[in-house]
Amino acid sequence: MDLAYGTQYETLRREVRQFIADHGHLAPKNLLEIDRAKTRAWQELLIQHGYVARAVPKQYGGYGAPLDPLEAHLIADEFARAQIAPGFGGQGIAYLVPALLELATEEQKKRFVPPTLTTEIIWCEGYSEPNAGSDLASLSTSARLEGDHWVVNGQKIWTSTAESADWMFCLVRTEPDAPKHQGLSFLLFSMRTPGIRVRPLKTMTGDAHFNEVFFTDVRVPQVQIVGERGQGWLVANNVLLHERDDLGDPDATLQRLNALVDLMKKETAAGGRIMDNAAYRDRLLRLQGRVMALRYNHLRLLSAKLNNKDASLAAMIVKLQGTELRHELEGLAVDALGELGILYQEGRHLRDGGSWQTMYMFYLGLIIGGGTSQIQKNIISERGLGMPREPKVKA
Amino acid sequence: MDLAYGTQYETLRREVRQFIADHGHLAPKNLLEIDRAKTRAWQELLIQHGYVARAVPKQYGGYGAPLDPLEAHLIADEFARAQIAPGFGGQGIAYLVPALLELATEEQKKRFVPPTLTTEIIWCEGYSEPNAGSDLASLSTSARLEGDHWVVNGQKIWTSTAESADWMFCLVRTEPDAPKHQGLSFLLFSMRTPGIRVRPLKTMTGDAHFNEVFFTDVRVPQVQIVGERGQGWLVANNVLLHERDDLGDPDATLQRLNALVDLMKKETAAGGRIMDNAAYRDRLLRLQGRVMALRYNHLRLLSAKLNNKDASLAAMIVKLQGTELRHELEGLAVDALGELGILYQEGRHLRDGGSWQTMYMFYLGLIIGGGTSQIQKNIISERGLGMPREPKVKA
Amino acid sequence: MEFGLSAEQTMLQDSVAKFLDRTSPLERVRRFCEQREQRAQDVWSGLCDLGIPGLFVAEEHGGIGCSLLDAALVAETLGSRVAPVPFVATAVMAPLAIATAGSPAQQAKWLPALAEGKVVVGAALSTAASNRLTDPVQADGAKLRGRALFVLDFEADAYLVADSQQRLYLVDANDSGVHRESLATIDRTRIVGELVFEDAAAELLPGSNDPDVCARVIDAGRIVLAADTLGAASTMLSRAVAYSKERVQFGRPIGSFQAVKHLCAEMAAELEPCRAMMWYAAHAFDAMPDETRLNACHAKAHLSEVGTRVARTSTEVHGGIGFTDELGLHLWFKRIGANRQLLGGPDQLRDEAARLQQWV
Amino acid sequence: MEFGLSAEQTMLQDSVAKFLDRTSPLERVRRFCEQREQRAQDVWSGLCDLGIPGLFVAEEHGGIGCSLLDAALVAETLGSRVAPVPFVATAVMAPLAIATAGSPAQQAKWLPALAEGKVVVGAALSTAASNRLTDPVQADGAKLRGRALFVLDFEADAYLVADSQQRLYLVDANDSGVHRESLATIDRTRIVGELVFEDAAAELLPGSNDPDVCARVIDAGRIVLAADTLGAASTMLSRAVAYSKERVQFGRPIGSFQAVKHLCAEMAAELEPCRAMMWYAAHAFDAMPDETRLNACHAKAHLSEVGTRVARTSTEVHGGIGFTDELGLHLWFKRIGANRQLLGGPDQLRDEAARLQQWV
Repeated sequence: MDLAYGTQYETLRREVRQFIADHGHLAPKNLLEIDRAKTRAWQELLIQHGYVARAVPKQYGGYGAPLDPLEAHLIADEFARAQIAPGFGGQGIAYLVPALLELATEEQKKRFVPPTLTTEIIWCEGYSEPNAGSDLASLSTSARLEGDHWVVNGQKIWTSTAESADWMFCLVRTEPDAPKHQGLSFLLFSMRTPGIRVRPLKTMTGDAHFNEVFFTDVRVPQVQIVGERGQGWLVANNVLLHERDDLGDPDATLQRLNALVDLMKKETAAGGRIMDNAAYRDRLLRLQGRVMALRYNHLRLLSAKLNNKDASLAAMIVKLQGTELRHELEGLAVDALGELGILYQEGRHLRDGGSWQTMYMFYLGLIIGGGTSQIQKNIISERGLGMPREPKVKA
Repeated sequence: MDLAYGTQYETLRREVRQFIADHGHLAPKNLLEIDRAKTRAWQELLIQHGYVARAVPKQYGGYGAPLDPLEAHLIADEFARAQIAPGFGGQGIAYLVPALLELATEEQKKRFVPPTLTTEIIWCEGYSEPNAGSDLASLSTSARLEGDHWVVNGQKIWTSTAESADWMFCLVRTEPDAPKHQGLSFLLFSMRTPGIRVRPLKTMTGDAHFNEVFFTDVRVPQVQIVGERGQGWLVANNVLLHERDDLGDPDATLQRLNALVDLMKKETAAGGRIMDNAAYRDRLLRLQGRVMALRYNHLRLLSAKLNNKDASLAAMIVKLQGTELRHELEGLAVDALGELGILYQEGRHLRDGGSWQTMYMFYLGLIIGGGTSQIQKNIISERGLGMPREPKVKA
Repeated sequence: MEFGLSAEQTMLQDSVAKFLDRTSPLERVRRFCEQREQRAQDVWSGLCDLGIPGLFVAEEHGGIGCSLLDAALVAETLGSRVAPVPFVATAVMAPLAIATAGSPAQQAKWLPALAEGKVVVGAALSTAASNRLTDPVQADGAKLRGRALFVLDFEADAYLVADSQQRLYLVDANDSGVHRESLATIDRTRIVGELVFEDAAAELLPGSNDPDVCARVIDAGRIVLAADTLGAASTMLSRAVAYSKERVQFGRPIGSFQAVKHLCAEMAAELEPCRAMMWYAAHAFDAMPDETRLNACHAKAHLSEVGTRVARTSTEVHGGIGFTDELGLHLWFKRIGANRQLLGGPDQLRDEAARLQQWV
Repeated sequence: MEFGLSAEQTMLQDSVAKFLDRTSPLERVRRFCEQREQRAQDVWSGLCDLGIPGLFVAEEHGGIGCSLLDAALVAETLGSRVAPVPFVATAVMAPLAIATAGSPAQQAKWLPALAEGKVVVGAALSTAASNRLTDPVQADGAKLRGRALFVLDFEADAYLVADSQQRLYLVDANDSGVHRESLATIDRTRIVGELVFEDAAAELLPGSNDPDVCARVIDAGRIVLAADTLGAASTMLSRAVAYSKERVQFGRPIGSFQAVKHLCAEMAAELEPCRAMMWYAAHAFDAMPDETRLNACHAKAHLSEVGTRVARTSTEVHGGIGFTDELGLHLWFKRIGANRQLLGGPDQLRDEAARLQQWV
């Protein structure tokens, strides 16, 4: 046990702090803002200093340092502390680039990795379909080869940022006759390609966090396939691997817990502070215990990554536990607010901008999205505990 | 809506009260006591007055009144109120007799029903086996016909009162080659028959609530089969039907809730009454709400029976909800007692004879026994909500 | 002895259900929500033709003279269709208050108009019903000052108002001393709002000097909101079951997976006893006054907890699409969420139940 | 930076596990429980040979000088095997108290004997650790009066006793002023008891005039009991998984039914983070004193809640046989149940955590 980072890292930390002091003012205030030029300039500055794409080889536009998760963690930590935009992440940089570096051709790496790192290309992910959610491998969006182009037809759903992204990495069926996992291929194409229509998908929170994307005879140059025909499932899983590897940010939950503590000290019922009601307080403390356990679990995972130890079970439970915990945490705040908890979006009496209700619903969405809790429990029991898979059913 | 019973019933109520006043002193204090003669005398007196076997035809030793669940409810209610033994129930009278009246031959009814009602014959049930629990129909205890006797070999488990019972009604496999549900037969035999060995099964509470029963070449006269060969599953289900029909006693749960209220007023922590701790109190009130809901649900079921209305879904959930509620209720008491809650069976500091811990564990047993919660949920979803059965798996 | 619904009661629910399915299908409710209509006039006048506003008004005053149970059964049906109409205040709380505490003149003036649905009266009782809100309504003779929040059936011609003494008043919505502002909540199917009184002219309901009157009005409101939740939650359960039978993944309807089956079984196991609980609470109000308050608190608290779990679980069974606006499922989710907090959240109600039993 | 176990720590757990599997299998534990043995001498002396009693004693006093984390890891292993031996008091709380608050003479007298396991010291801190018990221990000079309940490692040669000022004393078990009575609890694998002091001769640990000493001793005890629960619960989970793979119903191992799989997944999902939580709490005790108390409260409270659910769910997965004595599963169930309440139940600990943070 040694929770100290060690001098090498403390040096890096000082460098990062100095960098933020010197250049922090250049950071875009809001990563969703349209100012792509500013975002890109900031991104390139960060790559120069190795605070983005730190472990991506130089020849592909990265910083070229050896992979060190603790360095990455520490850098993110410092930017968060200073509340400075840590540079653009997104599915392209976070999940696609590592997969491309492993599986793409030299030409593809040279063509796609550098502009992705600089945010010249922003990506969206085309996996799920209306009839292929939990059962992703049954997807039916088709691509047939016509001359030297793939012709794509079908529909994707749950595509976040589809409206703003430049390119999509997309899982399509190219071998209709092969078994479902062997019939897929992994294509890259520009969202400007003719035949693509994007329809925003409004959620219960009232915002459109997702989109549907429709393809009608979308022509994709044959060379824009990653891996061989029929290897799409392998490529997609490699991407998902890095997606799952992204353990999320337990500090966000801690910040919410602290905000809830403040709320319960500020708000009153029957003349007393909510915090002085032992029933609410006990619910708060139960949540605090779970928040602490998940934070330490996260620390364990980071350390395991660092020291190449296996902590796969500890990793598998993060999504299931983390989303459920947030949903309950936001729900306690709504109860603590009583009638005020149902106020929404606007109005004089609204507390914290209505964020408690919004997040209460949003996290129900996250409990479902990215592998429902039921799928998570299948994975935990089968891969984590080695329990038998569902037996094949008679056709 | 009319929660009044009506004059006819109030008359009956007065009669019962008068009877209890006149004869209550004759009631055995403890139904488990060995004094069979006293139990039998009391039973016969109750039958005479129609307080036991009220709806069983006279020619089979019953009272011969028309079936009226409300009368039965009211009679039970009055005996409970007076804390007078309501007469001997048990699996024979409660579940077997109705099945015999429906499915047995005239000879069998004449032979078995009267002595069962008088407690001359006390029955135990031989259904479950070590490898046939949730999947009862896969049971393997065999009976092969040799001359005019069935020869029974095998083992049963979870047989309550096996050590004290006179006879067993037993589900055995007589047609090994038939499909599993069609290969069973329903036999009746004396527990004194040579070749029967009873082994008590100790549970986590420390008591032996159950037994294992072993059969070695147990010879049962051929005529002691109910229904035809291979019809055992039908007979057994008829018995189970009456068993499920037995909705249990919600008053017992209410009495426990009231005892818990007293406990929380009496016991103290940090100088104050447990009841004054809002965290415990809120848990108590949540339980009270659920107790009330289940009581009203029970009232609805009684009324539905009375007025031949369908309330099958409301009936299917009783076992699942009732056992879970009791387990949690007893568990709250253990927490309310803190360290004192782990005291067990004896000692000066023991509260309420340690009944909270005992019942906490015992109700975990009931959550499992008589169809686990998982089986209950299958039944509710399939029969109650019409959801598809598990598809057959490939052999 | 019968603890169940009569044929008439079942018919009443059916007729309202049929009417709503015809006149207020999902698209109609959506339009009401999205266009921020103040009154779904077509739905409302249809309900008036059915006599719903007068259900709980005595026949002598032009109503039908039904029981609170009947009203609760209608509320259950309205909840099951997330009907975008006023009900709890104008059809239950106001008539009850005026009938029990109003002068003959007040009864003659208000009850027939309420029964016809010509007049809608909102309920501004937060000063008495909520333990959280500040700036209570204070009476100074026939003038009111203060604030009422979460006024039910807010788009109204007049309001039933409680002051800090639990006395009840009727206030004209157009009085110059009344400042109205509707409140944006998660539930767009019903409109709640805020009233600020600055020397608003108010007519006292004389009988309401007995604080029990105000308490009974709140009991009735809580039972009716519990019934609304029962209806909404029952719909969410049945929609989850139906969806799980259609939706195919891994080559089978997801409703054949044990995980999904058990989620639905758990919803049913929790929700089904709530039906009897709602019946009992409403019947207690009608026939067993001593039992009313405790049952009203517990019925609303317990149904809020169960309803919340059902709303979440049903959404989960629907998967991603349940989280979107596509099926409109969230309208039920949010109605349950609003009912949970209005007229007192479950924690407050359990606390009241404890005090009623002198446990504290 | 490393937040995980060292090779030495894994080896320590393995060696204790191997020893217990050999010397203290289920039948041995059963014999201890059923015959009400006072000391499982064979198991205890084996642990002494491994140096376990001296694990947490400094080398200068003949111990191994390990950290609390090491001790907690051993407790986890003892819990995983429901080992019928004293540990939390004699191997952790007493050495800690004497090392931090004892005079040089007291340290020289007690620590080597404790380290060897020649002397066993129980912990009688209920006056300081429990918020429920009456008749607190009062000191009058070098004499103690009053009652200590739920004394840990009760079969002992001496006791560490806290008085109402949180001062700590050592009392000889055979002192004429000490009346001992063991208490029958659900957990027969460890012996707790009651001490009544009537002018019992006691030697004060001088450093314990600082009440923080007593508090640290209780922190350590709570962390170690949490670790014991972690071990017991982990065993119940792995046994449920193993049983579900063997047990065949409906022609398949029950572990292939989604309902059973999800019960096991839920156990794992709740239990796995508890491992890191226990590590952190123990490491905080060793290296981050400011964080110790809050983490000790939460680690024991949270592990008690999770452990209770795992104990119930594992029993459920085992079906009827899990409820019987046949597999001995209930020994783990009861050990978890006892740990839950000893040195403060989860509700009390959460309340302490709230006060530590000045939330009340």
